[in-house]
Amino acid sequence: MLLRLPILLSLAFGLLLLLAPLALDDWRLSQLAQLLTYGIFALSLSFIWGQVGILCFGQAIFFGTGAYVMALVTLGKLPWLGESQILGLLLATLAAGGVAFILGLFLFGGRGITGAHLAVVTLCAAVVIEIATGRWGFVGGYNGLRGVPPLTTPWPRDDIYLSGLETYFLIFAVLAAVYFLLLWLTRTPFGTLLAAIRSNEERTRFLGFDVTMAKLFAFFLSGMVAGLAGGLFAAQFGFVSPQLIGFALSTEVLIWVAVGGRGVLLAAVAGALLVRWGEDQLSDQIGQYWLLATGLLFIVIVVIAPRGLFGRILDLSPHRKS
Amino acid sequence: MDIVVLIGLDAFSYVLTLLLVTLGLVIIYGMMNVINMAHGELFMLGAYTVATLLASGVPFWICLLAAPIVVGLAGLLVEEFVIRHVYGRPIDTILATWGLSIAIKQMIIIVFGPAAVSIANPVPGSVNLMGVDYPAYRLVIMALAAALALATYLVIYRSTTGLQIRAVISNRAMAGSLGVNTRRMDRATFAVGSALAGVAGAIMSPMISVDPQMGVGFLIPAFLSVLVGGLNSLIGAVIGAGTIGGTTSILSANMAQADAQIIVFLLAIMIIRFVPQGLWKGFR
Amino acid sequence: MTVSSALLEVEDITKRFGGIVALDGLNLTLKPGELRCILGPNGCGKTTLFNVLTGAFKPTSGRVRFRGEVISGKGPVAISRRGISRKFQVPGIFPDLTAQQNIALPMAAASRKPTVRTLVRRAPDPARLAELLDFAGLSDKADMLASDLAHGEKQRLEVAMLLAVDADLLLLDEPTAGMSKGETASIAALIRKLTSDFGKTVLVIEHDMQFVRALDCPITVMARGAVIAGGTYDEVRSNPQVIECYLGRAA
Amino acid sequence: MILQIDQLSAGYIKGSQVLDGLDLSVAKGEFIALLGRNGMGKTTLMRAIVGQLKPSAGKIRFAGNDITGAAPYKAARAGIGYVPQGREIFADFTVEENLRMGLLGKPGLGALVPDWPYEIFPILKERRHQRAGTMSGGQQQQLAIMRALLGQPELLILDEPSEGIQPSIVHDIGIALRDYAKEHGLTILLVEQNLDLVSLLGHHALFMENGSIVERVDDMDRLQNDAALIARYLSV
Repeated sequence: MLLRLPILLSLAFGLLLLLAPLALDDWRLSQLAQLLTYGIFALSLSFIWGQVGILCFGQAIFFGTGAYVMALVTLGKLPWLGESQILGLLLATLAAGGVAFILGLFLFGGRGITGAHLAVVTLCAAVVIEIATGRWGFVGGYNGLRGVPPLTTPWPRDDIYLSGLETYFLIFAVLAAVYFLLLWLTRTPFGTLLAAIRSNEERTRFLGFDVTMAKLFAFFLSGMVAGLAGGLFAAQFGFVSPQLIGFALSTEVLIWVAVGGRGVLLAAVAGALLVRWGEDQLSDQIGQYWLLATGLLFIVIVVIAPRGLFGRILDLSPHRKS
Repeated sequence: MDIVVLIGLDAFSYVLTLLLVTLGLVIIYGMMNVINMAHGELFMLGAYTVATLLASGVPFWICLLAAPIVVGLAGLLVEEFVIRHVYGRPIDTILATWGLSIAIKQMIIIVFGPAAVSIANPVPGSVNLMGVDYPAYRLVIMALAAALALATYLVIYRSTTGLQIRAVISNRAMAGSLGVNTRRMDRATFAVGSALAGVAGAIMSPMISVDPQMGVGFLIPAFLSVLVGGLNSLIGAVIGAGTIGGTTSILSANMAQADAQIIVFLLAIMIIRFVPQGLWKGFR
Repeated sequence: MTVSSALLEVEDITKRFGGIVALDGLNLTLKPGELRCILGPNGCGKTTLFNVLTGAFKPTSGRVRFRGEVISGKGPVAISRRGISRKFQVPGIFPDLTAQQNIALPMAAASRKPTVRTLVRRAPDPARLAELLDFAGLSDKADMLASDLAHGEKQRLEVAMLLAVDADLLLLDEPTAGMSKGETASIAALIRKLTSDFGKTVLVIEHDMQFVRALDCPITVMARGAVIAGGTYDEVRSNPQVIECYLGRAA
Repeated sequence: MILQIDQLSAGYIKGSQVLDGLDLSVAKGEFIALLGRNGMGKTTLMRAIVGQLKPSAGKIRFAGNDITGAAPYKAARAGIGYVPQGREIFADFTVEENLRMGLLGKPGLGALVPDWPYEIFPILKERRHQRAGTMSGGQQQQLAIMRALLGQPELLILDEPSEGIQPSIVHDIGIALRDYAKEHGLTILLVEQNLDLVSLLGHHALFMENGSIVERVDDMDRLQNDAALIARYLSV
């Protein structure tokens, strides 16, 4: 019972990522490291959508906020803060969490909105913020900010820049830490409360829980995770642009998570890796077919297989079928 | 004075075309509870139908007739293969139609390439109207859009088919027990809603950039119109399209388009958040 | 105020919807630990009564006291916090949660101030959880998703959830709706246990006569928004007024 | 037999059957009253016949055709008229629009409401252009019955038509319906708790208990006189 198939497969997936550097050259490894960052981003959506049932069409708002804050700090655009990367990541996480908190207050406070209204409002918020970012000179307007320094060691050594391998393991460690944190949270009574909200919000409220507060906290946490991913991404990618904060990336992450399996955290990561990998590997012409295929796959999954490609095989939850 | 007339005419033409797209969305939602995120791509298909037929020598006005038929048939396929399977799961309709919109967009990119296609203005020249020279084709757009919107309204409220559609919206099970083939009504409604989007795209095609991304540009304002006006009501659609389209046009005349868009979207978000039942029901 | 031993006192409750009188000067008293069944034809006001008791509707006139305190006019959350809990006709379980989680959740709600912090830190008392699972007869199905349980098991699970919220007065609205005969018998036994083993006060609305008989408790018969008769199963059955109102012979 | 039901099982929740192996046959022109206490499956049976609920097992044949699990519109077009519990008129429609809905669903009936429904219930003519939701319960019931009859059904199913309506109007409706049915050879299947209406519209009474039919009474006088029968199936 202890080593059921999903546990074995989850371990195998982790092991595969851990051993990947053995088989990949430096360039491919840095690509994979970026994919893992997307995986952290996917975790943030999987948590809020799959666990709490809030379908957010604007998740890139938080990712982009993190990326921009990281860029601004490490480029020295906020001189009174210094240019520390650690501080940059910390602020990226907190700022994105703060944005999520404010947006969450707006969405869930009072009578709140749900379902289609929530989806359209978050979608519009992403569009608005993308346009606004493109028109804000301080953050580089449409061109964004270039030359974001790559990840460094916080302690002095000869070459302070992290090697490809080090970067990879750093991102892997962050991914693993976030994953286990969220997994643990879903196993606590608070996680049960979140699942109950997803299952039947009205009745959960009737039991006497402060549902608004719980949703707000989950949204805040999800925003922080997305912001952390955004911060890491800015340093890896070297530049930030309004696309990172907008509508297109918001809906893309939705597809990764749905294709992987919205209900299972690790499945969402696998979905992000698979879809992005396909997009990156294939040439432009074939790539269009790949996007068409993912669009169609997304439809099929929504219609007949809501657990996604990996949702079943990576499901670690303790419940069993009759 | 001239500028006021000009802005007024622009606003009016934008509101009317937006209304055409919005009407299709509202009928589909009211009838089937389907939130159709692929509506913008159906609009795009209308424009591409015109582009394709025009390129093979078909006169513009024939293309305009063909567009709703082609897009209506596409709608029929979409209903059969996708929509039918997600009835009763409103959130999944959002996701499934979103996937559909991506798939249609990619298909267009694969077939026509990512670049914009230009469509020649079929009625060049301008007409002097209340002291301003106004592009003649824009007036044609207004006339067509107004006529179609009116026709839709008449069909829903005055025809026997409309009576059956309203019966299904109001009580699906009872309508069925009176002999209404609800399955066929669903198909027909989705096809007609799609055709409305298609004809709107066809009518607008000479005036806008016809490219694979054009759908979203119309989807979001149309959606905001639906939610601002109130789901499930044709009057609400008129109010919504009037609010969104009117504000956008008037603001765009006074500031950068992007700034106007930000203001309109924020306004719409506020209305949706604080009057979720829409302006029509909210203030009645 | 006179000192009263009653847990619930419904005093002259009237509820009108427009011109329709759903409750017409209804009176009802329940002692602590009592099991009572309410019978009545469709539209006699039973469900409206429950809606008034839980605060979903405000009565047009009259008062409801709970432990001597007037609760009519208070909202549903305030009333549920005072210890009145209701089971709906449709099972109110959480289908995506396991049986065990379904019970743990109301237990957590019953603990004082369920905040994020306390919820993350404190797991519900495992002994009580096991006891409630055993009560529902679901000990060996604790890890199954509630949606995978049989219909009767879902009903039992929901009764256990009612116990877990630690309410004193339980309102059961047609607990046997949609159940087979065998399931009906087991749920009647379970409801009897609510009073006999756990000391709860229980008010049941029901149509199914076999079930009412199995409950073996005092019965109150309602018609047109008021109480028309009361007594044991046999007494009520032979009451001519009751027979008449059930058959709808126009007076 | 115009309606033949064999071993029908149906329910709302998976794994729990409200109807359990029910058999029923109705001959053409018969007036059948279905009686029983609340919750015994009467409405479930009606909904299964008209196709609003898919049975999990068994067969329903109507006029020789298998209509088990057929869509509601197919049952309606086959000749089953339905007056559901609670009437379910279209409240926002006018009275006339409601009546037109009785015609539109069936091919070949035209779109114009003929005069005869208005002659049977003149109040409907008077209120023709009013919103149906504004009428009293009794008037709405008259409307619902006429709406069903306009579809020219061979079998009319009525689910508790007397519910919430004052006795004198119930009586009027019963007489009008009986006369119409006799004249047109209509078959009636009536679910009812009001014995007054049952005696008007029932030639035979069937008693239902726990999802199946347990007794048939052909001598309708027994309903008035046999206290033991009433006590067994109807009284509390």
